[in-house]
Amino acid sequence: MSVLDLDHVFFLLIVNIGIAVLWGNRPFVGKILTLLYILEGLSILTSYHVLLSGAVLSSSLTFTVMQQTVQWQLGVSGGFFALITFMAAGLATWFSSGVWARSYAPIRLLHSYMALNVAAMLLLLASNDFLGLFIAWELVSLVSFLIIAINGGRSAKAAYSYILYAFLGAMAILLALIIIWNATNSFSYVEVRHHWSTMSVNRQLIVVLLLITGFGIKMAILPFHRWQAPAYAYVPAPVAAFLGAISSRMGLFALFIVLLQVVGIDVIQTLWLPFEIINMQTFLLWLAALTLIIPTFIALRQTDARLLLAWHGIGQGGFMLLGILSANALGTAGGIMHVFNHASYQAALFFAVFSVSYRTGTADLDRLGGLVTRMPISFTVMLVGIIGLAGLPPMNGFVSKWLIYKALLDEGMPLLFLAAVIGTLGTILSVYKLIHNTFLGQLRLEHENIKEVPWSMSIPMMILASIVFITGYFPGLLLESIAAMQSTLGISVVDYHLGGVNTGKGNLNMIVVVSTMLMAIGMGALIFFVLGNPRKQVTQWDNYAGGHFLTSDMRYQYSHNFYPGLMRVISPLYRNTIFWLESAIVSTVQFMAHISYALFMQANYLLYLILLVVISLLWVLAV
Amino acid sequence: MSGQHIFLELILMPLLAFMIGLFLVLMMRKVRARIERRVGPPFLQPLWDIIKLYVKKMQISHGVIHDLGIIMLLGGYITAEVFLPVPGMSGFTSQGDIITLIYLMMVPSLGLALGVGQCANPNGSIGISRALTAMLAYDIPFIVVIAGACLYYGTTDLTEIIALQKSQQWGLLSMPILALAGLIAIHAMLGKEPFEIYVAPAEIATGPMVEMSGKYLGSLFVMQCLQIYTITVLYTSLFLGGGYTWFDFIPKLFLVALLPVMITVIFPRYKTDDVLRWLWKWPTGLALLGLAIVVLQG
Amino acid sequence: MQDSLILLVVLPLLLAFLLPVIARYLGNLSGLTGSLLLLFNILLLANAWNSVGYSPKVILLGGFAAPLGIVFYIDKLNMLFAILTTIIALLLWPCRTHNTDVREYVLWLLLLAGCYGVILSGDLFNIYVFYELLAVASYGLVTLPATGASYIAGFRYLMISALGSAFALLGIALIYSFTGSVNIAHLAQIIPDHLHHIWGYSAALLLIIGFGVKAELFPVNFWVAEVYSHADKRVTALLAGVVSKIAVLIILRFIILLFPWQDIFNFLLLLGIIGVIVGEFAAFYAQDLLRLLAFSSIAQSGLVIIAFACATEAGIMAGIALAIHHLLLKPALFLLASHCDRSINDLAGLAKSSPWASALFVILALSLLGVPPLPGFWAKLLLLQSLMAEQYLLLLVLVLLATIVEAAYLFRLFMLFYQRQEMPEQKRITIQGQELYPVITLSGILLLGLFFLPLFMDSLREIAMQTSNIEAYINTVLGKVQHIGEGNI
Amino acid sequence: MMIWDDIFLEVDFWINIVSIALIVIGIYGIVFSQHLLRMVFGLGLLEAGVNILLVKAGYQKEAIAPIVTQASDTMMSNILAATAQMVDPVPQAMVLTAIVIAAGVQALALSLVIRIYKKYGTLDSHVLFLAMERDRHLSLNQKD
Amino acid sequence: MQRWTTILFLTGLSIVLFAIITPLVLGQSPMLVGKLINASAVNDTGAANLVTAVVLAYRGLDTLGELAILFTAATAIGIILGTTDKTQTTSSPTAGFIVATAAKVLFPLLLVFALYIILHGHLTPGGGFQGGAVLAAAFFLLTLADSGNNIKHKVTQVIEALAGTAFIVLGLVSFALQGVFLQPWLDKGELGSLFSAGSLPLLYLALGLKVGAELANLLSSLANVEK
Repeated sequence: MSVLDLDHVFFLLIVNIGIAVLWGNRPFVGKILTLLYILEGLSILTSYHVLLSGAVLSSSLTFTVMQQTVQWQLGVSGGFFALITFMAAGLATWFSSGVWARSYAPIRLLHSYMALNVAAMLLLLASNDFLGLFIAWELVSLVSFLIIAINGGRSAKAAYSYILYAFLGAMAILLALIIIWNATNSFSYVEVRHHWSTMSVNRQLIVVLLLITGFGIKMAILPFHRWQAPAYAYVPAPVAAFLGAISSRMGLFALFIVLLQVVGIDVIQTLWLPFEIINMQTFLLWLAALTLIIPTFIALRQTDARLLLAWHGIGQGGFMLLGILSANALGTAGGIMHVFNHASYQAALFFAVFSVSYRTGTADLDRLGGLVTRMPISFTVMLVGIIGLAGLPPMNGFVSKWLIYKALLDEGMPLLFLAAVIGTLGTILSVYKLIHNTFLGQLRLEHENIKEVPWSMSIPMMILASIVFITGYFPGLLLESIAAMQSTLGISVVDYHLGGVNTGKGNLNMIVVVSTMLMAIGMGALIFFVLGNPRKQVTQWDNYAGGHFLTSDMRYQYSHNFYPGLMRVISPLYRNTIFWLESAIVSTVQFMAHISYALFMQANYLLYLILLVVISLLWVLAV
Repeated sequence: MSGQHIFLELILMPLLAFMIGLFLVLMMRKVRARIERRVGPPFLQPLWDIIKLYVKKMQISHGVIHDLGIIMLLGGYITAEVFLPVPGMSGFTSQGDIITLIYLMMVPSLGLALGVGQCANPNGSIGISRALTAMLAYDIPFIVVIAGACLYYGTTDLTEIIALQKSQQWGLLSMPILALAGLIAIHAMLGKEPFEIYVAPAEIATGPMVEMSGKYLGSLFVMQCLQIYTITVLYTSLFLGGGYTWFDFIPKLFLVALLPVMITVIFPRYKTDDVLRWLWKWPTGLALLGLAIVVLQG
Repeated sequence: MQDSLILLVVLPLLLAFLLPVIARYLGNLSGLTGSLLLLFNILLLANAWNSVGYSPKVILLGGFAAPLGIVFYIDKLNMLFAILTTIIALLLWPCRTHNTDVREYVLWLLLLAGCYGVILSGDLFNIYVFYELLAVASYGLVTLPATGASYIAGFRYLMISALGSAFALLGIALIYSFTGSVNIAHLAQIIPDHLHHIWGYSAALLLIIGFGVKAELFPVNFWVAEVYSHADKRVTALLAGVVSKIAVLIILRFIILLFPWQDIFNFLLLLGIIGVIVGEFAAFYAQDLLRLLAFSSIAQSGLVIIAFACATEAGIMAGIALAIHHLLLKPALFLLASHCDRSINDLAGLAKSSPWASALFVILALSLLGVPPLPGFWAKLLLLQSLMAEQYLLLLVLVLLATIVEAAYLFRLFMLFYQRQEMPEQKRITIQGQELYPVITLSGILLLGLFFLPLFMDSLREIAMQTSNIEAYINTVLGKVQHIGEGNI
Repeated sequence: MMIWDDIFLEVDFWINIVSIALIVIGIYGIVFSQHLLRMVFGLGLLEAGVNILLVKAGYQKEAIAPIVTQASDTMMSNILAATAQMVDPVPQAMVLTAIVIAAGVQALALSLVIRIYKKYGTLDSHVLFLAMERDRHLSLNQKD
Repeated sequence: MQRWTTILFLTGLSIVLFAIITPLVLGQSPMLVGKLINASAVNDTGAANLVTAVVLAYRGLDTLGELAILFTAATAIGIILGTTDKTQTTSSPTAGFIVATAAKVLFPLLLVFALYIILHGHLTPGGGFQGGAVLAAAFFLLTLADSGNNIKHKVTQVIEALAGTAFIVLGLVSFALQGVFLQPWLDKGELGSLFSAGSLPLLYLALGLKVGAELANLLSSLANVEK
């Protein structure tokens, strides 16, 4: 097929929206939409080789205003993120197209909002200058407000707090835009990068800080992370998967483009925060490290599976930022790759959790257990997902984590390396708690006759799990486009091969590692099954219980307060200062609102007029 | 390296690891007995224990995942063996570095956790939560030690580290504090006395082993041998210059395994909270101090 | 020929004088005559617009040369505002129901004549007279609903506005006693350099506060909340949309031509920013929709004042853009809001009972907020750029913070509209179709403007250049006669 | 003509005093009074004070009223000489308009006061303000 | 305490105003435009009373605006007080015998005096506004005398409308003839005679009638407000 330019994709998206809005609640429409998303993904894939060679998919969507030509075209980085978006959207719609659709009333709203979201995100990914970026950014935040508020009630409140944070971010970006416009009076990236040094140093600092706050809010970087967990947890299954996978990565994409392409990592290294304590890059890296650690250990305490995963989404976001800002070929490659990896296993995990709650009706970890015998496919998907999320070898999560660790060590930042590992260990603990409380342990009485989720829901899960494994086995597939991305951005390129990376000082070849693992597990299985006598299957009540006889009515399961020792040691650290900060701001706003309203509701308001006249005249006399 | 040469090493390395592991376990039990003024087990006792467990008639399994967990357990360490630098055999050391090794060592603990989880015995789950908390506890100082070492050597590839130590001086001499902290961390990783809450025989009723019997328990013993071997080889290659020939490699391993045993004998068991607090206080402090020295040396 | 533009002012007056008498014979045609007149005005303005071309024109009233007689100054900015006023008045023209008193049409016509007079006049005292005509007509219109509350609101409005006019008159007296002339162009030659002392400043302050009452300047806009929530919806729409923008236009003329001093700009900036902040926060607290919109219009006109107060060409362009956007948008919002005149939490589930009206309300509110693709964003972008050019960083930040508060209360409204649970049947509000026509046309104009954005921006820049060009103003009005009779100032 | 000058200054001083007194009393009447009627009277005084100042702006020393009286000789020259002595007519025209505006506004205010009194029976501005708010509240809630 | 703040405030205000007003010494204000008008008023408009020249010729639009304001005030009051039907008006007590007879005697005199002021507006001080006020006073005297025969609102409204339109039509005619609105047309006649100063007296006549009718209407509606 000839090289498709962006207009075809935009056209398909509009068709998407049209179908979703008009016939959203028809039974077959889910499948058509999935096909459309996959078609869009394929159309980008076919012309992907063009992108890899650094060319650009141009579109006819341009307009000039105030001597600024705003043009939309898709570069390789946009293409990479677009692929992830289409993958996530396609599989999410596939998940919701089958039997699940009947269990969810406002399915038409869901499909149309999903289509709108994908369209807005593609617009953002294809934006080519600050003005286009800002327009698309506002659209994305508005449309994700819609999709978050879809369930009403609790998720409506979460959506309201989200949109306030989003507007705070948008205003920060707008201020940065205006300051840039004042210095370079142009919005195009090339021009801004060219004129960047004309700005005074502390103005540069302000602009970078504003941009980070603006984009960081969408990525839920530490001080602004409170909105994301409830927003991504209390939404229906496909939306949670879609949002968890890609929505908050839009902030990362924007930050990635702005910080690396426009501002340039060297500028960030030379920018010093006031009083010369710490330079901007280290400040950001530590912010990212904290964003990795704190949400992960908050996730540890969650009892609702969806919230646990949502908090992990925030944590992994910090990890990606850590990678991208490490100013090292491996680090940036790891950061971007982690976006893909996280998208794949986060979506898989959300699907698994929601398929459990679809069958059992609840996602509360204290009321589940022992479902492995009833829902084997969901278990395998969740197993693959948690190995990916924890970043253990066979899965793709390990590769991006390895890259980022190697970068941190090579750049000589051992403490950051330690912080990252603490984050990962926390992930392993909380992830085991997730799989143990849902699938392992005693099966409850009421879940006796639970069946596996229908095929329409389990196939997308399995596809995702296989993607996680395959990209883990052959990371070269991703590294190829990442290297192309690094070259377009003008940052140092990682030298990769199909199996992984070989730097001078310690390299990684996943093909070897994974094949040896498979071989070793084969040997282990050989030893285990061949030697020794045949095994005898035993029911869950035939357990050692210190002499008691286990009966089905007694709940013999340990899942609540899973890590008591750890919790006793670190519970003093949970002081949720950010929560108090947030409610303090809200109460001051309400107080000021009350005052200014009372100011107007005055019986004798002429007094103010006269006071003003006298004061201003006195001021005039004083001048 | 021709294909069958690789294949030979793939088979030989784990076997060697298992044998050396057996002798290390034997040595530990012998030394412990001697200190407690008793004779100690005969020469091949650990091997016989494993064989006894494997040939048991009643092999009770609690489900597919229970078996899969054990297989993952063995597989994890067998893969780790292949990546360890052993004199004479290079194996796949060039394809994966120390970070890969650390993660490969986490795979078995996850496998064990899954297996135990499937046994649906809350005591097992409590044991696993203690094991994972302990893992969190000892991994942090260990990571700091590794960070310090890698920073000092400038590379994360084990064969290069060994070559560097051959040309310069042993890691032990150049980074004494880090080596000490590493030793304590290894002590905890081996699950020896003060930190053996999750594998202690007395805690068997509440530990992960509660539902393990027969060849499941046997595989755990195999895992223990492989674990000791892996950890000691890792430590030697980092701080004791690795093995140039088998004759200086084996004594180093026994030396590294000997020190923790000396300490374990005289200590009671910590509770999980104290394991956490102690390991996060002293070894981590030492390791950070060593790291600071390495960083300052530039 | 553009001299005919004087008919803009005269014909409505003529019709107003005749209407009470001829209404009996016309019967229900009287409503129609008003709209016919407006259509004629549009034609008048249209052919005047292209004949004005680039150089502004002057109409001599009574045929006397500039400083002696009264002069009408026709330039692109005045024409633009005149056309917009006519369009809005045409859309908001009160439809004739059984009990509308014909005198209501008279008051509307007089208000319209006042608006045209104020826009076009180039003479200080003449502006005051037409401003007063505007004011008295608006007093009459405010008390139309004949409810007790509207009388009190009308009275308080009358009081504050009369006080303002008295100050304006005092200002004019001061200026006249110093300069001896009331023609703006003539004053523009004298005041900037001769009156740059405290008496010049106090005259400027008095005039700005006097005319600030209608422009919803901060301390003098207390009447806004009461009047807009008690008056008739079409009158509120007209007052909020058109009249406040015309008053701001006068203040713009003053600070560009008569008092181009930085202290005055700072004074206006201060009042403007306080107005914006207090307006936004009060709107956040407001309990019912009309009062909320009233406070948001205070904030919006605060923004316009800020834009004009940084008196660069970019500032004027931003101010005009904001004024036009608000002028088209606020009447539509008021018309929509007037049907759901309930306390806010009674509006829950409005989207279910009248989906089109709430969808329109959402789109217009988003444009008010300045969400990118909608025209509001471009106006706000211009404002921010002009503020940045003047290095008023604090102002910039405060404006953005005010936008966040605005987003807070608007989205709280949207959440209420699109709430899931059903409202009890009898509390349901439905907005009939024919009420929506003016709203639909207004939002149509707004969204259509989006497509011609580049064209619109260039013509705006051209208008701003023409407005900020003072020499052109003086030369066209006074002809080539320089400094008539210096006088001993 | 010394006497004329200091008498003249005397008159100027007294005019200032009267006009400022009127303005201040007017403002006091409007702002500080609670009685609606007193506010309207205050407005009247204020307007009067401002009008005085406006007229004062037009007066010239030793000038005569701007009416050409020697209608008999129509010789242009001495008419010009006569007008040169005249006072500035423009402020007088402006004051004429200002007075009528003030009259119109006050009449409107008075009619509003009558209507308010008919409806609420009181003219206390605080009570009326609360009554307005109460009506607003009532109209908001009971409208079905 | 409240007393002290008001006094303090008032003294502050008066000091401020005083500081602003003092430099405007009586008589020294520059007559920039005034001199020109004085010089050219007579031969421009032919009116003896220069103020009338300014009111009607030079600043004719102000007067038109002024007229409109009065008309708006009257209509607004009409709406507010709503005295369309006189049935429920309160019958204020009939004034005493002296006032009734005096009213009958004075009414014609007042009428003549008012018409004199209006017609001689361009010659002697006075004019449309002042004459109109006297006219209104004359009619109001009648209502004061006995509230019974009230001014017939129909008639006054018609006069009002016609006078207003006359004023504008005069302006429009000059617009039609010379292309400029409200320009004094008709020959100026010789200075000082009754029929001089072109269209000014006609304008003043229309103005006077309108103001008279309006004020009369206004006063009567204020006087007998419905119950």
